[in-house]
Amino acid sequence: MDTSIWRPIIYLVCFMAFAGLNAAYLGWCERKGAGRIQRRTGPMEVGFHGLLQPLADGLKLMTKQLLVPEGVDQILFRIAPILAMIPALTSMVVIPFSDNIQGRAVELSVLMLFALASIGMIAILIGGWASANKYAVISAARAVSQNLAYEIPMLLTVITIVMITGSMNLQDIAMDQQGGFWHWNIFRFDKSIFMPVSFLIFFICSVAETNRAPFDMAEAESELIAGFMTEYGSMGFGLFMMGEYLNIVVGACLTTILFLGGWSCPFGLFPGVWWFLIKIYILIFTFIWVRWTYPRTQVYKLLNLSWKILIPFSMVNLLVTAAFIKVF
Amino acid sequence: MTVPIQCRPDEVFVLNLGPQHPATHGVLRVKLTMDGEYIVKAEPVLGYIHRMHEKMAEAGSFAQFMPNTARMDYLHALAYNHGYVLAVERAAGIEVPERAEYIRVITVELNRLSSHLLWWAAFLLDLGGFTPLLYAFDDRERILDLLERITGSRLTYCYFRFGGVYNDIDDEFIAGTRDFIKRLRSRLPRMYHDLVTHNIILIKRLKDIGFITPEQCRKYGATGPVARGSGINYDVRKNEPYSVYPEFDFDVPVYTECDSMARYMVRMDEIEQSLRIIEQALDKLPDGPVKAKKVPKILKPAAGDYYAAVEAARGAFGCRLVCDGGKSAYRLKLRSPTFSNLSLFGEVAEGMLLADALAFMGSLDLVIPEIDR
Amino acid sequence: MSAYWNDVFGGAKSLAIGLSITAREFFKPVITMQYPWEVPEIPERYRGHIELVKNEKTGKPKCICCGMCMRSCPSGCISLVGKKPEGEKKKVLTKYELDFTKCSLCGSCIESCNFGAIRFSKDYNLASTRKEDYVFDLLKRLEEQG
Amino acid sequence: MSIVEETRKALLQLFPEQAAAEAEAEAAADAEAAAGAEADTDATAEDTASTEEAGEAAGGEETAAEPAAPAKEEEPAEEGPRENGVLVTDHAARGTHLDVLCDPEQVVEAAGIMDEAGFFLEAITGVDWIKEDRMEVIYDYNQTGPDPCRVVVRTFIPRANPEIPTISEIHPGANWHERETHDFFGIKFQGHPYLEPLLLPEDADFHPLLKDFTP
Repeated sequence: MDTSIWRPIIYLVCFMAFAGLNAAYLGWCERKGAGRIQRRTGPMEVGFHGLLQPLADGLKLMTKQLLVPEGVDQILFRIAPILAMIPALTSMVVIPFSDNIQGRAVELSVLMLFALASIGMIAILIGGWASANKYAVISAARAVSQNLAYEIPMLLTVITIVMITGSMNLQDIAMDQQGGFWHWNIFRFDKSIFMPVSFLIFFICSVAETNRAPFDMAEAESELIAGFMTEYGSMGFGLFMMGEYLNIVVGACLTTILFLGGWSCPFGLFPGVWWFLIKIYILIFTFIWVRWTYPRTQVYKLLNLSWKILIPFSMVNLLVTAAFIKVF
Repeated sequence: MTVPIQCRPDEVFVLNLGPQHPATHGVLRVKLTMDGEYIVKAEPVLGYIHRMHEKMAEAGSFAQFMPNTARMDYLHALAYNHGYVLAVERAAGIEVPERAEYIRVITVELNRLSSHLLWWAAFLLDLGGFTPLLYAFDDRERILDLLERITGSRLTYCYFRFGGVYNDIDDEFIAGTRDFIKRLRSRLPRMYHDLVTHNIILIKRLKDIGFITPEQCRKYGATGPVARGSGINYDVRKNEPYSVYPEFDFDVPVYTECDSMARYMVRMDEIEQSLRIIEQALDKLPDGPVKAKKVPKILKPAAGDYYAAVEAARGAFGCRLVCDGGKSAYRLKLRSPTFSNLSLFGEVAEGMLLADALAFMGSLDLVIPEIDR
Repeated sequence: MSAYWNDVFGGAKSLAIGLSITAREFFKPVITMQYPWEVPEIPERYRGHIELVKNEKTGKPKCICCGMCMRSCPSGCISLVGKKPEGEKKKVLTKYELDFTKCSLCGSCIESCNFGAIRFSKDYNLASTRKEDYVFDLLKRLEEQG
Repeated sequence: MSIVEETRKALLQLFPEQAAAEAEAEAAADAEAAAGAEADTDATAEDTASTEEAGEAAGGEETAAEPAAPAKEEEPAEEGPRENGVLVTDHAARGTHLDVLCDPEQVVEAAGIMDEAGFFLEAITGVDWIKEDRMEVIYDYNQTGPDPCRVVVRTFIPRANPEIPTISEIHPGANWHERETHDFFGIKFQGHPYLEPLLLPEDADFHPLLKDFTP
């Protein structure tokens, strides 16, 4: 049987289901997590412990009218939410969940992921600009400057990894870290002594890239109402939200693959997709945990952090890695 | 950090912050002329919740105005109760029994605590931190429960009466208050200071933001924590003592940094001072009646004008009562502290970033119904 | 330069402390109440809207229709009518209405009443979309209470 | 010298007549005291210095003497029209320390004196005395020193033409207070930079705190 047709279709269905489920239920997880941190219960009414809440929310959003205010750019206004969702979904294709679960093995998958991530930023820009709302425009401008600032340290740390592995294929990077946790890039002190710092930088950058608190300058509900989402209602808003959660999933996957050994077991036993899932959900929980702990930063403080701390640190790490690889 | 503003007239735009905006805590509208994210000019527009309380005071008897006082500064309602009651008592020459004075001080300080806790929570919300809000509400809820037990209401208290208080406090209230003091003391360092005050993000957002010089404070008549954050040691409770405040040993926290962080710290320190006052008041609480005996049902103070000031959570609240010998106030002027505190917003916010201006606004601790009255 | 390193390390430490606090709270029990399923205890002095008090002996309201409550109310939300039935000395209450839309629950009426004929109720579940629902006929309410 | 005395002296600049009368009385009292107690001291030296020293010397005595004085002074003030001047009031009874009555033109000067003395403006308010057909404008001043001193400056303006100069240039905080007073009483503050309704709607042409206002 020729698997070349079926394989993509099966994967497409599975990945779509995975992505959709995550997008819907991460909202529930976030609300539950926030509730626990704040010593509340979170959603409780719809279904057992509010498990059907995402369905109810989805139903509500879908049955609402998609309001397109007067004076907005008709086409761009409608495109933006879709554009926020699609790249995040597409990113799923190249992520290796396990040594044999991967939508499509792309040789330059790291580059592809970052290219797609930038489109997400453009969606925010378009959405904010097309809304013809001053808050939305400010938000769009903030999102762009923030994303530009954070892609640099992020890419610098990725270059470090690529130098260590010698490949831009996520599958290769993950394979390279098989075995116990001492093989993971985060603890590879033989390549560079600053790898944990590098991991931290990458994690901070992925929080910033996904516009999550404390870097949610673009959304900033106490300053900009809801930023680029101000004028969106119904599923337009829903797609933005889903896109945000998917971006978190992608960010967690990427962090796991680049630093935490992908699907490998910390003790070198039974590697498999479950380890991968455990790792990404721990990371996602950290995203939620961080969001509900800190106040929001401010645009200039954020850029200062990027340019004055993260970029120099990742530069140093890059040089140290290069030196280590050359020497040893 | 100072960033020069480059502004060509054709590049500015007007941003209406409010009247419905999450950061304005009610219905304040600020007309901002912006150059990008920098504010060129800020003009607060008031009056969205103006109810003309001062006219209402002229319409009814003195006692009938009592419930209105709680509806101005709904977060520190008892201070407004207190200010009004003091003014009328001064006009009618009513002596208040000592126990009633102590109960007044205890409840006012409890109310001040709840006001400061709510400010803290809402301020963190302005800065994007959600969780502290719930932690502060946990504590605040206990104050509300305590006050509800004795006053009967949770927010807009109408507890004070001319010559005393509505009814007496009981042992359960005293025990509950002592428990609460213990609880808040144990929670302050960790849940408030470690989680938030020492947080680098918060420090970076508040330090050196929103400078108010002492001279500006004076020129605009700013009082309360805003003035104390600018190094002005002024607290009506100390400088012009009323009620039984001279009996208590407490400090007035003053910070000279003049920035938002200083105002934040003043309020955080005031929480501790209020706890001290309540503790001492509970220790010294005398026995006796809680209401003066011969208070006529219909008050007819002698003609003339009378002034009474109290320290509300947001600054000096003044009550100017003009009487013409009738049974209602001829004119009642309510001097609300935030009205003056907000009036310097326009001058200070010039040249600020939008995000900083909102943090600065939060540090002023605005209660809009109090400004508009 | 030392300020820079202070910021980096001190800042990182403060952030870690913050995370440790919220993590600890995460595992502590919930302190809220699931409201419609659990109902808080209402304190004795709770101020709901006012209601009439019954004279235990006669079963009639204690009110003697002096109208003090009506006069003391700051917003004029009480209206009462008393009639003198033939052959009796005292007035009998025939109508006692409270316009709750104006009431601010200050308790002036209760304080002004020298006969203890009105008190605060414990009702707080009041919701309606119609204004007329908030004109309470307290006499009827008293009868319903039995 | 206490802050109340100092401020009182500063405010007396507004009222040369009262100042002169007081200086005279003080000089007389001083001379009497000097004559009584130290008859052999050089009286001429005392006299020449009196213009400067009278107030200071009086400061100590007056704090004791004044609380009694307003009781005498105030009673007639309620009945007959009060003279312009500075009055020391009993804080326990009134809540203020100094009570100044001046002409409408003098409020700016008074504001300047208060500003120099380090006072801040607490509030401005009007009172509509409809029976006397005039309006009162009250300025509350306060200061943040360790000793309390509240000063109230009041002035009367005709009800038909309520105009008074603005003090918003001296106390920027007065800007809003004056706008508010204009809202409520229709008092026009001449020279005010932006006398638009503050608390009332933009198009409000009524003044609710006037006694003859009917909604």
